Amino acid sequence: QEKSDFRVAWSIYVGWMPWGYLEESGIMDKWADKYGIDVEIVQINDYVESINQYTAGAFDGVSATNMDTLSIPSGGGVDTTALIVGDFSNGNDAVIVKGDGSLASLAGKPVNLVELSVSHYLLARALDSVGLREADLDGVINTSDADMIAAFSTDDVEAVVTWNPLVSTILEDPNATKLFDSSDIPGEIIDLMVVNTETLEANPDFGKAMVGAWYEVMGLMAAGDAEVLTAMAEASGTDLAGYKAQLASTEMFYDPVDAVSFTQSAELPSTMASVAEFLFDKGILGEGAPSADFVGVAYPDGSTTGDANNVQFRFDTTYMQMAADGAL
Amino acid sequence: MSFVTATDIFQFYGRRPILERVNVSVEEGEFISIVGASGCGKSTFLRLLLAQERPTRGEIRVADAPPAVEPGLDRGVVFQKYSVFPHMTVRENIVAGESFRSRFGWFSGAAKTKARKRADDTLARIGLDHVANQYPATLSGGMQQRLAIGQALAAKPRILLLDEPFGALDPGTRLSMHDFLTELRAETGMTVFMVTHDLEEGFKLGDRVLVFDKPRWDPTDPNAYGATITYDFDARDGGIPFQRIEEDTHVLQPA
Amino acid sequence: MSFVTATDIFQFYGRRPILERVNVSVEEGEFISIVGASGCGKSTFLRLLLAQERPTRGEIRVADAPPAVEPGLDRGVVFQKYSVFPHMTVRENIVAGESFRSRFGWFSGAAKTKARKRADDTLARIGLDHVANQYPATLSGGMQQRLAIGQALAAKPRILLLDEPFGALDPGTRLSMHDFLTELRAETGMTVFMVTHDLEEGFKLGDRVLVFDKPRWDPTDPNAYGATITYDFDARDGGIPFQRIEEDTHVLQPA
Amino acid sequence: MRLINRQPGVVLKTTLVALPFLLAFVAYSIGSEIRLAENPSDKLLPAPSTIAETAERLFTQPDRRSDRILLWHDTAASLQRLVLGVGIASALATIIGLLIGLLPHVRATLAGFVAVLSMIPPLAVLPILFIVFGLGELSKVVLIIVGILPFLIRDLSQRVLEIPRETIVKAETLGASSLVIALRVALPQLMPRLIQAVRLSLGPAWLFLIAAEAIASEQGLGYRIFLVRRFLAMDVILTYVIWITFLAFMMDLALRRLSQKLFPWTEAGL
Amino acid sequence: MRLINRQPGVVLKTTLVALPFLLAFVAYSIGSEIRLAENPSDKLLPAPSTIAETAERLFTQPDRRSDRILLWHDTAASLQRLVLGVGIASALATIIGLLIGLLPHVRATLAGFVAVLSMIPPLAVLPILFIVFGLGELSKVVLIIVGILPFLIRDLSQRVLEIPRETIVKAETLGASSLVIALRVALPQLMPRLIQAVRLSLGPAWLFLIAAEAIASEQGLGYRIFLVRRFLAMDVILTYVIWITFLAFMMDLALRRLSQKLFPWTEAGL
Ligand SMILES: Nc1ncnc2c1ncn2[C@@H]1O[C@H](COP(=O)(O)OP(=O)(O)OP(=O)(O)O)[C@@H](O)[C@H]1O
Ligand SMILES: Nc1ncnc2c1ncn2[C@@H]1O[C@H](COP(=O)(O)OP(=O)(O)OP(=O)(O)O)[C@@H](O)[C@H]1O
Ligand SMILES: [Mg+2]
Ligand SMILES: [Mg+2]
Repeated sequence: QEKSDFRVAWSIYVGWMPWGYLEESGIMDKWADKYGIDVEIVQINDYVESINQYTAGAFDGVSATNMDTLSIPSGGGVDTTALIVGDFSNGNDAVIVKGDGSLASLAGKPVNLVELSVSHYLLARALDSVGLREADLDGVINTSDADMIAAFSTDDVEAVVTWNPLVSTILEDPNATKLFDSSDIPGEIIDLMVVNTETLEANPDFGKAMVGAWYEVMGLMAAGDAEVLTAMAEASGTDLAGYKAQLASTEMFYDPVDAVSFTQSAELPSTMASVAEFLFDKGILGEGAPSADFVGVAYPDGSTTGDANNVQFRFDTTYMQMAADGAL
Repeated sequence: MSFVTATDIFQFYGRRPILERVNVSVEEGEFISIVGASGCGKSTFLRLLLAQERPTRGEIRVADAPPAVEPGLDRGVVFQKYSVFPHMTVRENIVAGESFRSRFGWFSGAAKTKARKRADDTLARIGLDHVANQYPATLSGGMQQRLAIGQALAAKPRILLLDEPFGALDPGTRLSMHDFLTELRAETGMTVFMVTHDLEEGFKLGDRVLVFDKPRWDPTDPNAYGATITYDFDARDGGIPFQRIEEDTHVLQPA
Repeated sequence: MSFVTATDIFQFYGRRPILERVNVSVEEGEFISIVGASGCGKSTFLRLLLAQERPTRGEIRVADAPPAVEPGLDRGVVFQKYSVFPHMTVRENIVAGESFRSRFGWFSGAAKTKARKRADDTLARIGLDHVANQYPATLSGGMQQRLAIGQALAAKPRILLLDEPFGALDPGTRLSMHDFLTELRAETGMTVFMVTHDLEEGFKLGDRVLVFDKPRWDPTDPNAYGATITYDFDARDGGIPFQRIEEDTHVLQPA
Repeated sequence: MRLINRQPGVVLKTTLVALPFLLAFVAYSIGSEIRLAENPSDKLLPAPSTIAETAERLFTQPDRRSDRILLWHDTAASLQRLVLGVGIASALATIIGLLIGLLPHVRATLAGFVAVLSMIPPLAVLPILFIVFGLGELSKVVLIIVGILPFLIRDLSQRVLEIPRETIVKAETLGASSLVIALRVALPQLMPRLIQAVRLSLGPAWLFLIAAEAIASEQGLGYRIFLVRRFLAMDVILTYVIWITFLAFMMDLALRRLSQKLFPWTEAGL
Repeated sequence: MRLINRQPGVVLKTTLVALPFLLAFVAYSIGSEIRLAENPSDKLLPAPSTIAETAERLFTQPDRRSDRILLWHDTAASLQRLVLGVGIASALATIIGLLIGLLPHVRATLAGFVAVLSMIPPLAVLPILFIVFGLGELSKVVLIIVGILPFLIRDLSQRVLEIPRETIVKAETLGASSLVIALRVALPQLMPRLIQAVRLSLGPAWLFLIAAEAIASEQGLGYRIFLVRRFLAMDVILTYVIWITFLAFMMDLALRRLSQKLFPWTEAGL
């Protein structure tokens, strides 16, 4: 149904920092006014909680990864559209051990990570690459991201999988060795702004305002605007240099054209299929899920993976294309 | 007709009989002392008179009205302990005797001023005017009981029930409380029931002394039977019968 | 020399005097009753005798030994309440009278068997053998106090201190406790100090009756002065002086 | 008749007891119904029947991945931590409580310190605990101990102080040493209060257990709840919450029974 | 002389009181020293001097980005939530406690339900609370209320039941209605116990506040601790922990004073 007030949630992560800046700088308001609507951008400390809240209907959109979107809102029957494909992790997520070692040496070791998160997925892919399985480890230990750094400094912990800015902090420890990171599986961990499909269909202006505002900031970032970047750096608890270092391992789509072409690429469906397989394997798609194909994902060209009769996750380049065309 | 009549009262707690077939009638203005061994049911009988509990069988009528179902304005009571409100000053305690029957238990404006005035009169009469603004906890036991009686009387009940009112007091204080109670009673002419452990006290103050005891006794199970009124003395001759009963009942047998 | 001597005892709590210049000496085997108004310091004096507290000034000596600094085996005590261990059965309470002086407070093996045997004898003597395995809470007040006295005696103290031991009992039970105590005392010939509220009881049981009272009295500040021994009666003639003192002291004045 | 004097009859009483549970159930069912009507695969308020199915599955069917019935493993892991934590805390609190309550020197030393310690919010010092005690079982047990020990010590030392001075003086006149007084007079009288105090601290103990398991763990009831939060499996969360509530309730009941059984002298009245 | 009878003198006593604080400080300093000697940039146990500097900075210097002194803002935000939560819970508990304690019908209806509710670990239902009450201020206040209300209700209704029946019967004989008994007899006697109960539940209230702020918040003491926990900024965490402890201690003290001030009749003895 049509409405004029929208709320979207975001949480602190390199590629999502623009959302905070959008709200603070008034750029979002500017774009919302242009379309005669109101958009409130709310920061949530706890990433999972923000997605849960979106799924429960408290928000119209949320910043999330492709994997969590598939498992939580889409798996929960909330038809969700990826409005903005912001970036993919290109080194921001990493498998780190204490001392020297290789992926193969992880066998028989416990690994601390946020279970069922993209870290878990990264670990699964890393193990795949050397022919190991999770069962070959001495278990994975669910560890809150808030305590990952503290955890790494205890003797119990031998290996962790986590994301930035924690990765860079942990790697400051001379004893820490990075074994594998998301640059080894480029394009598989994708950071999105997803919105409720129904809401978007009923309110195209909402999509236009969001995308317009986003790419205005992207333009500023691409130009290396120090003021903008510093604001984002401080909001994420680091300094300009630290933030730039994080951006270096993030493949930001500053230009909507890049985002569109990435979204339309042939790799995306196979990535999503492998993510779905992972989720199904972990039982995250719900015990009722008969197979990994339980939830359908639709792509810009109209093709789908998974159950075509149960499409709950849509990659839609319409709005990004408008930005690319300068039609906003 | 008598003022208070108890007819065939039985009281059980669970399956245990406490009182059995208690019958008594009392004229208006009589002072009834109740004595008996510890645990024989004196307080229970008082609770029945108060309508705090209803008897398992039988009924108690006051002035031929239907049996009361709960305590009310017509019956005043003073217990051995906890008889005044600890959170109110002495004066407030007396005012409560009048104000509690109002909608919210508060007086305000002129009613308040008047009630305080009357309370101060009462306090002067019971000799507590010098501590009107103190809290009960700062008073001696005797003063607290005097306050409790004053408070009960402020509500102008038709019957006053006293459960060992002086049980926790010094012998000296006790004697002065006897005088106090005798005076008050002469003034108001109220019907009084007083439970006491002290036979002497019972005979000194009472017009009649009711002795509660078990008429039947099962040595293997002391709780098999309840108590009833075994003696009903006329004590108006000033306590002389005291010596006479001492041998007859086992009120005074070692526990 | 006397057995117990208290010399020039002063006791202050903070700046408030409770006892002033108390002097008394007692022969071995005497039964001393202590009476006085509520709050005048009787229990305080007993605590000093017990060495639970040390006097602000003056000293108390027993058998010319240096003043004790804490309660010990030579002084037994029975309070009005809490005088037995609630978590032990009646028999264990008596055994405790002997076993507590051992390293861990426990007897085992033969010592245990013997102590239980002796405890059963004691229980038989004090008439509690039928409840040996019950806990104190299931006993009547009189039985509890009998147990407390039996326990105190099991430790064979040289002095027995009683603080209103029968204060919470029925008149009937009280009388039987008097007999019990008189008997026990005849057997052991112990020195006894007993605080009581009941003048009659004091004179009935005591060889001497000490009356504590304030010799000076400041009407504006009742706490300005402490109490001392104002009368020291010889009561061996069986309580007759009772009537004589009633007028002389203000022990019995209304509180 | 005044409301305060009106007693419900047996039938009415039973109805009244059941009423709020029923109302809560009905309210939930309706809420669930409404949401499910909108979105049949809504996970937020699963239908009671779904919860029942999930519960049955959780209680009886082994996990596909590990071939173990996870709920029982979680329960065993959590209970072990809880019992260890509460047990150690109780033992420590009893000893320290006795010392504080009985010995003036110890009281002077520790009473103020414990009062200040009890004000520190344990969740805030979690990172320190992790570093000092590692991430293993130990740290979870320690968090429980740190969480409830100050309260237990304060409560128990207070109880020791409340033991009637008369009993202690009596023991002294029977020749008891400080040790005997502690062991034979104070300790036995403290035990019923200990059970009481443990009952009171079980709530916080569960809380700290769940908090610790949420932060770093491989199994446990709190771990599972926070894990499945990742895919909003409310049917699992609710089953676990009901199960934890049931466990907590049974523990409380067991302790109450135990106290009645072990310490007849506290209950027996004339 | 037995240990239990040995009293420390005034000087010794003061020393003993200070001793454990001193020891804790020295132990920390040594630990910090050792770690810093090994790795001068160790963040875990910052030197006391570093903490002092950080504390000074936090208390006095405005944040560059927002130009506000964050610590004061965090304190204001947290205290507001805490006071609201505890205040509302107390008010509700007083009313419900009075009803349960005085009216047999309400007692039958609610006593069991509240007992079961009090067994639910609030942290486990945190996700549910967030979903039902959203992530705003409301949810934090609600978590505090949900966390402490069952305890408060149980405690206060118990206290109402403990009011000597004699006082209530006396009020009845003075013609008091149920309402008057509740307002003029039970309520005033409940107030000191309420303060007592609030003091006891302040600890859990802080806990729930910190837990709630950790998950969704933009300011607040718990929020800041969890935010900087990601970077292991122990100097900030410790400053905040000490500050929270101090606040909790002062609140406790204030409540105790308040109780003595407001209810002289509970203290005054003959
Ligand atoms: N509410 C009750 N439920 C069960 N038993 C009760 C109840 N109230 C009193 N009793 C029992 O009834 C008996 C009589 O009690 P009551 O208080 O009437 O005795 P009493 O004569 O007043 O004794 P005392 O002189 O000690 O005050 C006692 O054995 C007591 O245990
Ligand atoms: N530890 C104490 N600290 C301060 N004051 C005390 C202490 N113990 C007793 N008092 C006060 O000392 C006075 C005497 O108390 P004590 O108990 O000796 O009186 P008592 O004669 O035994 O009275 P009662 O007949 O009521 O037992 C009382 O006013 C009491 O308030
Ligand atoms: Mg009675
Ligand atoms: Mg005394």
